[in-house]
Amino acid sequence: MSRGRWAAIGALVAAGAALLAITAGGIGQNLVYYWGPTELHAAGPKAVGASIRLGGLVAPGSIKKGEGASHVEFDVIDRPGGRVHVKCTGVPPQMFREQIGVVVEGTMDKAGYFDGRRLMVSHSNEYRVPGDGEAVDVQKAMRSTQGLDERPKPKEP
Amino acid sequence: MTHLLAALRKDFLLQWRTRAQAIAVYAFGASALLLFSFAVGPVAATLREHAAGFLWLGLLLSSTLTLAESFHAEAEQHALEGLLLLPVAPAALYYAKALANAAALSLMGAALIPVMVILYDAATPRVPALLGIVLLGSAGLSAPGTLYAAMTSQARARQTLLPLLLFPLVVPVLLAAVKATSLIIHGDPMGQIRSWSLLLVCFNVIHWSLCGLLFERVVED
Amino acid sequence: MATSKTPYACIGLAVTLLVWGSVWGLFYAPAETYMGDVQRIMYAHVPTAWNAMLALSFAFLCALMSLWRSEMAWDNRLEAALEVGVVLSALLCMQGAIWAKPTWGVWWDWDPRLTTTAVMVFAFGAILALRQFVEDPVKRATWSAVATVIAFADVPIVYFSVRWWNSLHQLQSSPETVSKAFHWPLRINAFGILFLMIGLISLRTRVAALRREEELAPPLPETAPRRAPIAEGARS
Amino acid sequence: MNTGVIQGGWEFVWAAYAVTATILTGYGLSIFSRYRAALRRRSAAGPGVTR
Repeated sequence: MSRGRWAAIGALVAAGAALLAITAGGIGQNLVYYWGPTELHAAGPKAVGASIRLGGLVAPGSIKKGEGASHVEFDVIDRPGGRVHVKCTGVPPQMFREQIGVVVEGTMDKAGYFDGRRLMVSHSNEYRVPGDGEAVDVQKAMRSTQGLDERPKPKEP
Repeated sequence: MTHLLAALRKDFLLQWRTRAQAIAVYAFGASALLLFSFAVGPVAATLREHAAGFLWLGLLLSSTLTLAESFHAEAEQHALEGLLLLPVAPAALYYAKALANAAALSLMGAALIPVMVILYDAATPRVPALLGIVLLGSAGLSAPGTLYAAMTSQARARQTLLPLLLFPLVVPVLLAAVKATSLIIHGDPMGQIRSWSLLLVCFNVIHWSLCGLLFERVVED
Repeated sequence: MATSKTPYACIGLAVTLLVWGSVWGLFYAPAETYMGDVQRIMYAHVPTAWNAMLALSFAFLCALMSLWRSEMAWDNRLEAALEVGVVLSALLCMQGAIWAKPTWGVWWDWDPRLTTTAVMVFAFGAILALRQFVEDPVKRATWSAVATVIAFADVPIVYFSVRWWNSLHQLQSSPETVSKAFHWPLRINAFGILFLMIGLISLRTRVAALRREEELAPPLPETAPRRAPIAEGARS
Repeated sequence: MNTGVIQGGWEFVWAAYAVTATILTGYGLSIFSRYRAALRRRSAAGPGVTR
């Protein structure tokens, strides 16, 4: 085999290895997409004023209408047990409910609550008929939104 | 290897002879950095927050000028065809040109850093890390950029085509470089610079090997 | 030059399947637990996504074959697959934006799959633009094949880098995560768009082949002086 | 207050299907017309002009 052929194979192997490193190598494992409530508390005063994406689950029973027509207040929780109170301006999307994964863009206020400017609802990769009896694989559902969406079983009709 | 060195010497000589143009491109990049601050407004905190993004956009915009002109000398007088007649692997010509471009771009990026520091108040003590990211990012831009420059230098409308082809491709470079630079400037509480640098390294490996492989097909008749 | 009616048959079958699947999906399939009726967009969106990926993967295959065998037939197929793939990806972005507004609450988000699809539209669209500006058919074939290979190799890097940067889109849906009642309209529409794609690609390949014929064998000047290859290039 | 279920939203569904139908039909027609034009040009050039 000629030198050029070997060089070509070497180049392809190098490119393939690098591609594999990106797709399966876990280089980006420590890159977080959002801050969870726990991390937010850990950051302390550093989080005040910085623009942050807060991700987590809407705590059950915590949703209440804030002052004003388009304000909403709720708590965001994460698996380690952190909890942050969020005051959000703007009309929440219709999918917004308890125990759904949300991502809120905003910043930490000095008074200790999260001042949200943009509220997004994260949907899992499941599509269900109402009252469908198929078992929900919680593990998969959690993975589907990086641990955000611990979806309850669909309510009985 | 000797072929590569000879080609490298030729390309660095070319870069040196066209230094007047390089200075003009640098002025273009610096003025772009100046203009970004007008687009955002004079709020110091916002400017500082986006400093890394502006730096890399400025370098990206300047890079299209540098890259588009990099095959100018070869395209004129059909010099490239003459070079290809020599018993030299086309890959050597590619790597020499790409290395020269990477060097020119990282020099430009390094020279743009003081402009960024002054205009956006984004100083950092970690200069070596910053220079490392500039080097990796410039290499990432110049590997596919050199290949596309070789293509478009022979096509019509090359000033339009090169950025059109290159910009979507270098999204990972831009993302990783901006993130890493931003983390260097603003602090890195979660130790994420390593991940972004590794992404840059992987991108470089893929494109430096793949583009070197394909260059022969691009220039052959 | 093949002049069989197969592409038309494909397109006819595709239209029938798409009407059937869409009527089923829009009027007979049940609404989703939380998304309600909005979820019906899935029957158009997901098949488009699958087939856009399929078309661009076929373009990649054509590019490899074109580089390996240097046959113009593969270049014609490459042009067709690229164009159909770019149209489907652009359509995918629009459908996605329309679906994202009522569910996520925003038209667009810088999420890996959205961003990657948008990048793909521009990366592969740029190759179509490149083809417009190169007159030499051989160079055009090689260059667009090279650019397609590089752009295709870039897609996973873009996806993962954007994913590390930001993530909101749900993971890929699989049959297990979608209720059985939704499967059939989805499958019918998927095959509908698949046949539409096959029909369009083969028809578009013929257009490319005819143009190539014109370029390689320019008609005699007295019969049609306007159609010299240089004029063709200058017009485009 | 929110129920967690999207009410209505049919306008989005119609918009999505309309965009899909328009683009696919328009693109299909454009290919068809290009094909016809190319065929016409070839037959106008006469039967002698083949590869």
